[in-house]
Amino acid sequence: MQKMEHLYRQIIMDHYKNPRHKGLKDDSSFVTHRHKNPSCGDDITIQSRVENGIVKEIRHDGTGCSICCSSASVVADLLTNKTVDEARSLIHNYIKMIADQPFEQEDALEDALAYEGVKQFPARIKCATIAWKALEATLDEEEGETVE
Amino acid sequence: MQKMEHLYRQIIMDHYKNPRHKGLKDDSSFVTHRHKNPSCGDDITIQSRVENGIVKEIRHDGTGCSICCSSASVVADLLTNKTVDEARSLIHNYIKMIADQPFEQEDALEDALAYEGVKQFPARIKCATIAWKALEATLDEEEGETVE
Amino acid sequence: MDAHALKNDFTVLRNQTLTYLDTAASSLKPDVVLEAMNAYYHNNPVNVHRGVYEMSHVATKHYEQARRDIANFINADFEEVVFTRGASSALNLVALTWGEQNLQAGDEIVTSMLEHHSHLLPWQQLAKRKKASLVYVPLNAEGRITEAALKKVITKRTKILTLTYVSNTLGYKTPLEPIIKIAKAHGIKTSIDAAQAVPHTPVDVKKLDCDFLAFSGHKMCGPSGIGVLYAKRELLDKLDPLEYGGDMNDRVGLYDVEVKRPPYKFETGTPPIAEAIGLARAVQYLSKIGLEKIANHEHHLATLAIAGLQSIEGVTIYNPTTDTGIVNFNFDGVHPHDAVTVFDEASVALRAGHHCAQLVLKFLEVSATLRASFYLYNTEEDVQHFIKTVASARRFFTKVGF
Amino acid sequence: MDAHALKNDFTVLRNQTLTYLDTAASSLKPDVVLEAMNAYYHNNPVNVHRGVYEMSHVATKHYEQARRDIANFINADFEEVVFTRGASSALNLVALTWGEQNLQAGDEIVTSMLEHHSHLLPWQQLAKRKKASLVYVPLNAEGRITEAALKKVITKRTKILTLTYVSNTLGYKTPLEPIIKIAKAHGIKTSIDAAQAVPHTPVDVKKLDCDFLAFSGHKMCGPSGIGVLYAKRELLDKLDPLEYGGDMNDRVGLYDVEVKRPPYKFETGTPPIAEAIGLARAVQYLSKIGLEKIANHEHHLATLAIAGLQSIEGVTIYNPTTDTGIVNFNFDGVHPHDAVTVFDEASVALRAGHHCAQLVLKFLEVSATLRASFYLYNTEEDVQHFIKTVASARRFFTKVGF
Ligand SMILES: Cc1ncc(COP(=O)(O)O)c(C=O)c1O
Ligand SMILES: Cc1ncc(COP(=O)(O)O)c(C=O)c1O
Repeated sequence: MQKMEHLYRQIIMDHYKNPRHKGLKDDSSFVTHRHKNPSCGDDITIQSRVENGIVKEIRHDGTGCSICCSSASVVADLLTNKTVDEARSLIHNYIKMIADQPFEQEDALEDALAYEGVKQFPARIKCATIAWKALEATLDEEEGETVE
Repeated sequence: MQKMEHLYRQIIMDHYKNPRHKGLKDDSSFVTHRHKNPSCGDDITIQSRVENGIVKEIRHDGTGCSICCSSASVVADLLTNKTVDEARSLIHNYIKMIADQPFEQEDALEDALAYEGVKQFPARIKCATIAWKALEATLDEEEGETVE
Repeated sequence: MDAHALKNDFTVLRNQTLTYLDTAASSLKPDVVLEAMNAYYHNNPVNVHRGVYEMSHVATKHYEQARRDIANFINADFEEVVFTRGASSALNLVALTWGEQNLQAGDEIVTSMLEHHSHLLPWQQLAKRKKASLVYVPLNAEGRITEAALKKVITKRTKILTLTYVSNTLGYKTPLEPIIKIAKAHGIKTSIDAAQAVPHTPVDVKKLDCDFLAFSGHKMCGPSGIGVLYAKRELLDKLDPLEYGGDMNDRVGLYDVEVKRPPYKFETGTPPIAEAIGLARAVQYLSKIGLEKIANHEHHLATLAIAGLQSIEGVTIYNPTTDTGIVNFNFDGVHPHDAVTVFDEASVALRAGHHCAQLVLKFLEVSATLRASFYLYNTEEDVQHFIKTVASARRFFTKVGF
Repeated sequence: MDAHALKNDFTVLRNQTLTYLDTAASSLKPDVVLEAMNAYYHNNPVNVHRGVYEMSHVATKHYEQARRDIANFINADFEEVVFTRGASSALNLVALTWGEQNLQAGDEIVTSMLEHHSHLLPWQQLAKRKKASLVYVPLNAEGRITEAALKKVITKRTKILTLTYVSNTLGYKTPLEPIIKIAKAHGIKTSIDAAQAVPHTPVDVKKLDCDFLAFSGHKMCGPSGIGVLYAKRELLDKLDPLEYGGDMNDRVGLYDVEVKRPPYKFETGTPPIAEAIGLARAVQYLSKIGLEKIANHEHHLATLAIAGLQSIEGVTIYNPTTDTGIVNFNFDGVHPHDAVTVFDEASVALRAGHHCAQLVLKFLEVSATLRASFYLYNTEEDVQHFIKTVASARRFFTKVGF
């Protein structure tokens, strides 16, 4: 069960049980993206509000496993008040970490480092990245990039 | 080429080149059945006219290989003026011969015996039996049996 | 039947430590099935119906013999077995042919919340297109389809019952024989999803007297890429095909076509040759063991598993009275995906999610569940290992704070 | 490329004396393709998309990697590759989705007499249902589709061109690039039957700029039971699916459904998992040899064969200018089925009949022909043996009195 304990770290369980920034806003200054993991039913909606290149607020809601739901809380916590560029950079590094590739900014990932254990569970990578990718999609849309 | 020569016997080639009883009749006292071999395009129509339990006349027409076309001529020749019961019995024995099973009435099969070589060519069995089966279908219909 | 010995028939079970409890999603395949397919590929890997040369003749003979064997397996006639891509495709074919050609606005289609999406959605969408009504037979408290409930929803406008034989989520067996009798008495057609029945229990389409019935190869020790639609001959005769093309016609004109007789009329193009041969070998494998025995064995294991689960606190079982080898449960307060990873670590393959039957979960009022499904290659030791894993998972979840 | 060496990749060619000249019906399959499928069945023979356990994750990865490889092979995007039962099913899917959803009475569908039944009949039947017109582009004297002829049949009401890339009967390559340019300029969609192109020549869907394109696994060293529909992403986005069911939806309600994005939206049910993996391995095999080389090799052999046939009296060749490895001919006065048996005795597998393209034979004014088709595993010795057999067959037929 050691590998399992590495997966279900206290930080993760804490964000799962007591999610921060939870609940969506009915406010048009937010950009909203909903992402689903079709193979299992994880279903996460992320909202971000960017002002002058700074991510001022992030909200989330949805259903899914502990890894998926907690990571929405973690990413919201971490990226609030970061510049869009910093946010993107952290997202990329986080995704690399989960995919077991070399990554940077270890310290800057803070609580998100707790998810390093996911790399040992390839079947759970989607759970750990769905909220992050949904957030990235909101940033893409903010910046007017083409969005699927 | 010995096996081949056994297949293309002179009798067969003769019936192929000079078919007897060829050409359909537009006469409602005939029962007509058309059979096709979907894998190759053999397409044979057989007509029979039965009176008082006797096969009085058989006609045929169609397109196909030499084995298929000649056997329509042979079966028409052989079964004309036989009783329906004799005809059925000959058909069954012929089909058994082609399928390389024990069969009876060797002598009674007359020219049709020339098709014994077909049993060495399983892929051609359908060619050699399609006319016979179409004829059988007309007899079935004469006798009011359920017909597909 | 000796499940321990049967395990040896499967390479994956010989080579790996694996407690495979996800047969309801897809069964493992015995070596003999793979050998039968390899024999086709190695000895006469050519097309069927098309060639008059010997090798093609042999391939055609094997392919059509496969159809004969599969027809016999469910007591159908040769002409009544149409090969499809899978059960989903077969079930869609019924809606897209019989449904399209026979239903009208105002007609009623009776279905149930137990249906797999592949049996529900084709009729749901057809109902929309035709402005017909989709009527759900109410499930009883346990979640079962009953004869009594069915009688209540049938009206003069009911044209077809579209029901599952065995629920892939709750493992209940629908009492089809009396239900189909009622349908017949009212001139109502019946489409049966037997994807979870044919692999696990003797199915006799003549005795059932259903009009349509579908199943998949890969859930019954057969290969992927093939399924079967059974339909009564007189229906196949009358229906127009959905797909047109090579091998399903007798004659092609510039503006018209003559189609072949069933089953060929519904099978355009090169068929799943190796797959049909593999499925026929699977059918032979299952028949030799005996479907009654398989059914009893699975149900015995499921009963043991349920008793084991009941002895552990903090676990909810959704189908304690399962009729088959399917057991559905959850750890209280734990999302099934979190649970499944713990099982994975113990080499227990379980299914977590909605099992392509979201309406069942709506009925149960949960968003996802865990499913263990037992088959001929599972043993009592598998059940013990499963229960032990449940117990230690429960302790782990409590410890980390779920 | 060394065809002699390649022969060794095929068990059936190692074990038997066989001059296999029926690739246009179905190709032989190299051992590596069977091994790839067996590896799936032996190592992780489980369902995809459904399981969150490791084994299912691996199966899903292999399956989706297969799609990626096949997409790359034709320069398509991942989302643009829909797996089907075969080319016939893929071609029907275009008519049954795009055609059903877009055509109206009075619209014109342009097709040709060179089409395989699987590309002709879906549109012929659709035209009937929709009261649209089916318009045949006139073939030139050789039997080819030309740009000039095409320009003449296009009108304001033309909505789609449904053309074969390579004729399976005459081996002609349609000049698609200019033709599709014309179609685009007129806002006309294009459906391309590439069942005889993708296995034999480099195909780049982006460069072609076609809207739909279909092919089969079993004709390109892959398994039976799988085909591919390529379609432009924006079309797939807009089209409603034909089949509904498991795995193609995001959310299911009692009376409505949200479908997934392409390609999944068009793939309900358990997919042909082993078959996709096998086809990807075939694609890798073909790519390694090189499609240009395969095309040149085949055409070289066909050219030799035609020269050989021309030297024998009493033989008619229908496509002396073939662009590919397909040669079509007859013995004068001899039905092709009689001929094919002589070849069979010499272990030469040839196709006799109408090749699922009866309109081509109508054009040629014959009822059936013989077809030899060459592929990567055929050698000049095969051609020599073929020609020798033709010569002795001719003597035999004359002798027995044909
Ligand atoms: C040109 C062409 N199109 C379509 C098909 C149909 O392919 P399949 O039989 O694999 O569905 C074939 C093969 O027979 C073909 O040659
Ligand atoms: C009850 C039921 N019906 C239909 C299906 C669909 O079968 P397939 O995915 O093989 O098309 C399944 C399998 O998932 C099933 O369990």
